[in-house]
Amino acid sequence: MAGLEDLYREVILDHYRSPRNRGELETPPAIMAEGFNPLCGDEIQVYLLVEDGVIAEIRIGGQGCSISQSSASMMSAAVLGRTPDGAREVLRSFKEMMSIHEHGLDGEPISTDDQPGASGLGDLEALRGVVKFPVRIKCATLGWNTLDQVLDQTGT
Amino acid sequence: MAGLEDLYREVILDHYRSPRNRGELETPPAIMAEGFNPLCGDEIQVYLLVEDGVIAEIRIGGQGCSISQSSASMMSAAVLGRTPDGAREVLRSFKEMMSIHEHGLDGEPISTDDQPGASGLGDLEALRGVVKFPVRIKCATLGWNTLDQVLDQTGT
Amino acid sequence: MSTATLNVTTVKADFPLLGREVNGHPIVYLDSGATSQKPRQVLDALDRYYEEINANIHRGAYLIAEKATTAVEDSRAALAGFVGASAAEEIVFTKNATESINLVAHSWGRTNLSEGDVILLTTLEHHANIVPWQQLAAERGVVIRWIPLDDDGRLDLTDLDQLLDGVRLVAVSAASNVLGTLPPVRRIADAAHAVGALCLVDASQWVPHYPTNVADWDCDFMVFTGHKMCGPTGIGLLWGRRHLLDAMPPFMGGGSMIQNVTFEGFTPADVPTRFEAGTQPIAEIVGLRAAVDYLNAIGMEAIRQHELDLTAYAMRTLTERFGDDLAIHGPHDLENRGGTLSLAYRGIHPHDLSQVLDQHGICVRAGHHCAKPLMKVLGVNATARASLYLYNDESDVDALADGLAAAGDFFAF
Amino acid sequence: MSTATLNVTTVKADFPLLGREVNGHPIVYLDSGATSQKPRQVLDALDRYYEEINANIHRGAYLIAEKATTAVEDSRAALAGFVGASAAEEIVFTKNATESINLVAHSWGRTNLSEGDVILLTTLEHHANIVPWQQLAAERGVVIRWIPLDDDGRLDLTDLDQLLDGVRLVAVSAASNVLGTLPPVRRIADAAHAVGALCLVDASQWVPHYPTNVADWDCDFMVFTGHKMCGPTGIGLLWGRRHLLDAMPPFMGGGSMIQNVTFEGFTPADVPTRFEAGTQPIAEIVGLRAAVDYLNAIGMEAIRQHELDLTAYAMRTLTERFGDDLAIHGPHDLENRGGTLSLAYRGIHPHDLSQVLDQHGICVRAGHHCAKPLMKVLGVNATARASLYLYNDESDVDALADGLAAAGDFFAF
Ligand SMILES: Cc1ncc(COP(=O)(O)O)c(C=O)c1O
Ligand SMILES: Cc1ncc(COP(=O)(O)O)c(C=O)c1O
Repeated sequence: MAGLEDLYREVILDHYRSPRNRGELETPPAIMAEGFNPLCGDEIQVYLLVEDGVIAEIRIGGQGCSISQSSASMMSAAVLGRTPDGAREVLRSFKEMMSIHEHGLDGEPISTDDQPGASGLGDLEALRGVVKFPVRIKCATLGWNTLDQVLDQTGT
Repeated sequence: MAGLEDLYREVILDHYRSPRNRGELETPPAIMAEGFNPLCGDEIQVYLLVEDGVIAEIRIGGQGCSISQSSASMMSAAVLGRTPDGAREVLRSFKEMMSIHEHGLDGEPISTDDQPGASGLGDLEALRGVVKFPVRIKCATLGWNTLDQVLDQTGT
Repeated sequence: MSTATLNVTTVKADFPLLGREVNGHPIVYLDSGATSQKPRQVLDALDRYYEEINANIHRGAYLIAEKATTAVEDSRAALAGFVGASAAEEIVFTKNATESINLVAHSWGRTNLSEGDVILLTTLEHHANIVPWQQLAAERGVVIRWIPLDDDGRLDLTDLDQLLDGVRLVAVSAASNVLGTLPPVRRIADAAHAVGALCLVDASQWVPHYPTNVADWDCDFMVFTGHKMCGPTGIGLLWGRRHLLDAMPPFMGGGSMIQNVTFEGFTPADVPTRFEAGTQPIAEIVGLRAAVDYLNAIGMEAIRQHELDLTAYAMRTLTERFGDDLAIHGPHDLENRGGTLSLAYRGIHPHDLSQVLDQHGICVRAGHHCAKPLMKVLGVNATARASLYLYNDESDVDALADGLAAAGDFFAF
Repeated sequence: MSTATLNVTTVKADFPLLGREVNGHPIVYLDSGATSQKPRQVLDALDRYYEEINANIHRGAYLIAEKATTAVEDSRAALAGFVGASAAEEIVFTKNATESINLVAHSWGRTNLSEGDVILLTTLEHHANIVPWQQLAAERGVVIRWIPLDDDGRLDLTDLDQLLDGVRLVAVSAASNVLGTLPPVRRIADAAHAVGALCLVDASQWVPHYPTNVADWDCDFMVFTGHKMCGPTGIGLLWGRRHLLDAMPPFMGGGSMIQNVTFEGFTPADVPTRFEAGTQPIAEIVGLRAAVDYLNAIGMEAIRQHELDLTAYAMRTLTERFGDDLAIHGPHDLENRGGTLSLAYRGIHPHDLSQVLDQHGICVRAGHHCAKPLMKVLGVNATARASLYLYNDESDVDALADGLAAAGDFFAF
């Protein structure tokens, strides 16, 4: 049985309590996308300012649960200063970590603790436990899917 | 358990083998209505010629099973020579005999052998057994419902 | 109908799932607003149907087909009786309340409404009673207007007369799935009729909990769903006044709903068959009848009283224990609300709250409850909702309170 | 997938209803074309769902809601695999095949078709694949054209090229529910694509009996129904190519199918959720998955072979025993037909025939089988139809033959 501590790692609660890069940016020059978790009503805005080919500023707006908020906060820290392509790479690694590749016969996800492809994510590794709570995966990926949308607007 | 002999009384088979008043009438002067049993595809036409306030001629067309055909045949014999109102009265008695007033808890119709209100129907009494076969009630009433429609056209 | 009080220990024992454990704790099921649990009696009826009389209905002359047909029509009659319909033919089976409303929007709506006609909804409707009308609005230029709420989460009917100007249909919930609010349906139906409008009642959250009588409401359409009233999934209902149904074209086309089909076109069947295209959810119709029999045996009055008592206990317990740390959305007077308790607790996000409660075996729902416009008015994205039903008792409420306290400790920062 | 041959004694024992008596005789169920019987494995899956994990899906953060959600999505994946879909997202759950076709007619049809566009049907379609298109024709001025039959009850494709002129959609059954005919679906889909039309396959009578692969058919939409393939009532399916589904607007509106709802309007969710409004037939989706597991464990190839052998036996037995007194409608070569046998016997009306057979415990269906245009072409109002499935054996065929002989005696005049 997966316990609460698998989900709510200390670093997650820390980002929830003290979210990084919270706020808005003026559009334009910044670009923005909005994402919804249609299941629970959470919503998020991701603002990006790309200058000289790198993400010079990023801000997160909206409301959500501890998982969606902390995941977005970590995301903002992880992509700040990267090129759009570099950000896409982080995105890919993160989504890989979040994807459930197989289910056990009784509908329980197979433990993904020793799953490959999720290295080099730093703090984000703390979100690995979320895959044991399938309903919360959508919370964890909300900010990232929204980042994906806003990256599409960079045209690169 | 209701047996086949409850359904297929001799007089029914007789009307099925030798249907009375089978055929068509020219419209006008006759009037006609067509009925469908949407469940099994049976169809029937009832032609009426009303002269001097009475049903002077009646003809039955269409195709159907032994129950729908014999019931229509008996119906034609029972209303020929009556006024439209007189025909409606026979219709009412017949429909009363055919209606299932109650069901047992297991979905079996309660025996209706000693049900009141179905006297004076002559040959038609033979159709009483049909109520034990609820699916066939629609067969037995097809011609009668069509008669009802064509009577509506008499304007009386 | 029994007038005895409900024996909740006996009732609980009828529900196999309620005897189970979750995450090492006996399950405390407080999400009947989403779907109810099913008594053994309903599961047995499903099994018996499949094992003894399973056959396609209205189609076979053989005995089990006849029995299946009779079982379906008996269910229709039982449901007509359960909601006070004047005839079984006014009962149309659907797959859920959502399909029922879509049926009315497509069949009645697209036939009778055109550009500029107004549909009046309330701010507390479920998406099922919003989106079908928004689809119609986008397609036909129909206008949607909203009855607002007062600060207590009751409908604010002050401006009802102005709101009714140009209205052709008022669609209102008999009970809110978020706030527990019980709008004054009869008053709204009367006001609708006074301006020549029809009134549709979404009774999805009402029928499971209260005696229902469409004649008392004097409404024109009424919908509900089987899975919230101890019935199986996959079955819903539309009741409509006979003369309205008679005048409506079919919604979906297919087998059974026809009188005749030729290469040139089709003639629809009479009601209710006209609206029941294709093979019906036969087992589910039979199961729903078993649910009605189950509820009737306990008595809807007894169920109502039990829930009233339990709601009072819950509101008292939670308020006494948590004071200002906890807010219960919606009306606080028990006359105006049912046992649906949307909670806000110490700023903990409902999703996180429900996650911690789950670790204690407590099932509550977190989210927008398919009522996003209402969430907007409440100024929240989500609530944590505990909803009570006939099988809940004071120990369930106590477990909820303990779970909330534990969540408070966990997220205390 | 097992390649072993089917052991019909073992299989029969899985179906509780087939062990019962009707009218004092062991039941001989020959109406699987109308609906199949259900194996114990499927009934157990339903019970387990209701007793262990019943909860509303996509909505709760608690464990049983999560398990129910997973069970539904696992079923979607299993069904995708069962029919050769390239992704689970291409599977839309409905309540029956009829709703699936109506969904396409409303969502794709009303978006893409306008006056003068042609829909090509075949003469042997079920009403489910006729009436939704006739509704569209009446509403939008779309034209319906028909592929005729040859004298053996196969599609006559001689003039297919001319028939395809102006066609936007070809909708064809993979197997006829009356004649057993198996139209050349791939050939028709190719021809449709050659003129830029789409191809919808009604596989309601195919999927239960043969291995299914939408990629082999290269069709664009495919529908079928759960209750004919050992699954529960109340569940059907639509498969569609992802890019087509992506471009289609919602059909019914309500909970779940949205991304956002405001007072002003709604944004639909992604596929397949976009098409799944309201509480889904959750238990039925789980039950259908159990049916798929059951069929897979036996093996669709083994089922096909068993039915082929049994159909050959039936046609031989009936022809040898009754000679010219009995006619079997439809193709007589076993490559072109399945085990659906529509019979005409000594001029006895099908309804009367089925009544006599019922007295011997034999269930066959009498009527137009929701294919009135086809009946017109056959020049009859009705047929008596015996349809075979995996649990039938030679003794069932022998009982049918004896029953026919008895009916002949009874009506001999
Ligand atoms: C060929 C065919 N198509 C469609 C259907 C409709 O299936 P349902 O009634 O389950 O929607 C049937 C069966 O009734 C059928 O045989
Ligand atoms: C008030 C209300 N209306 C309608 C519905 C829709 O019911 P269903 O999802 O069964 O169609 C629900 C429940 O989900 C509800 O609470």
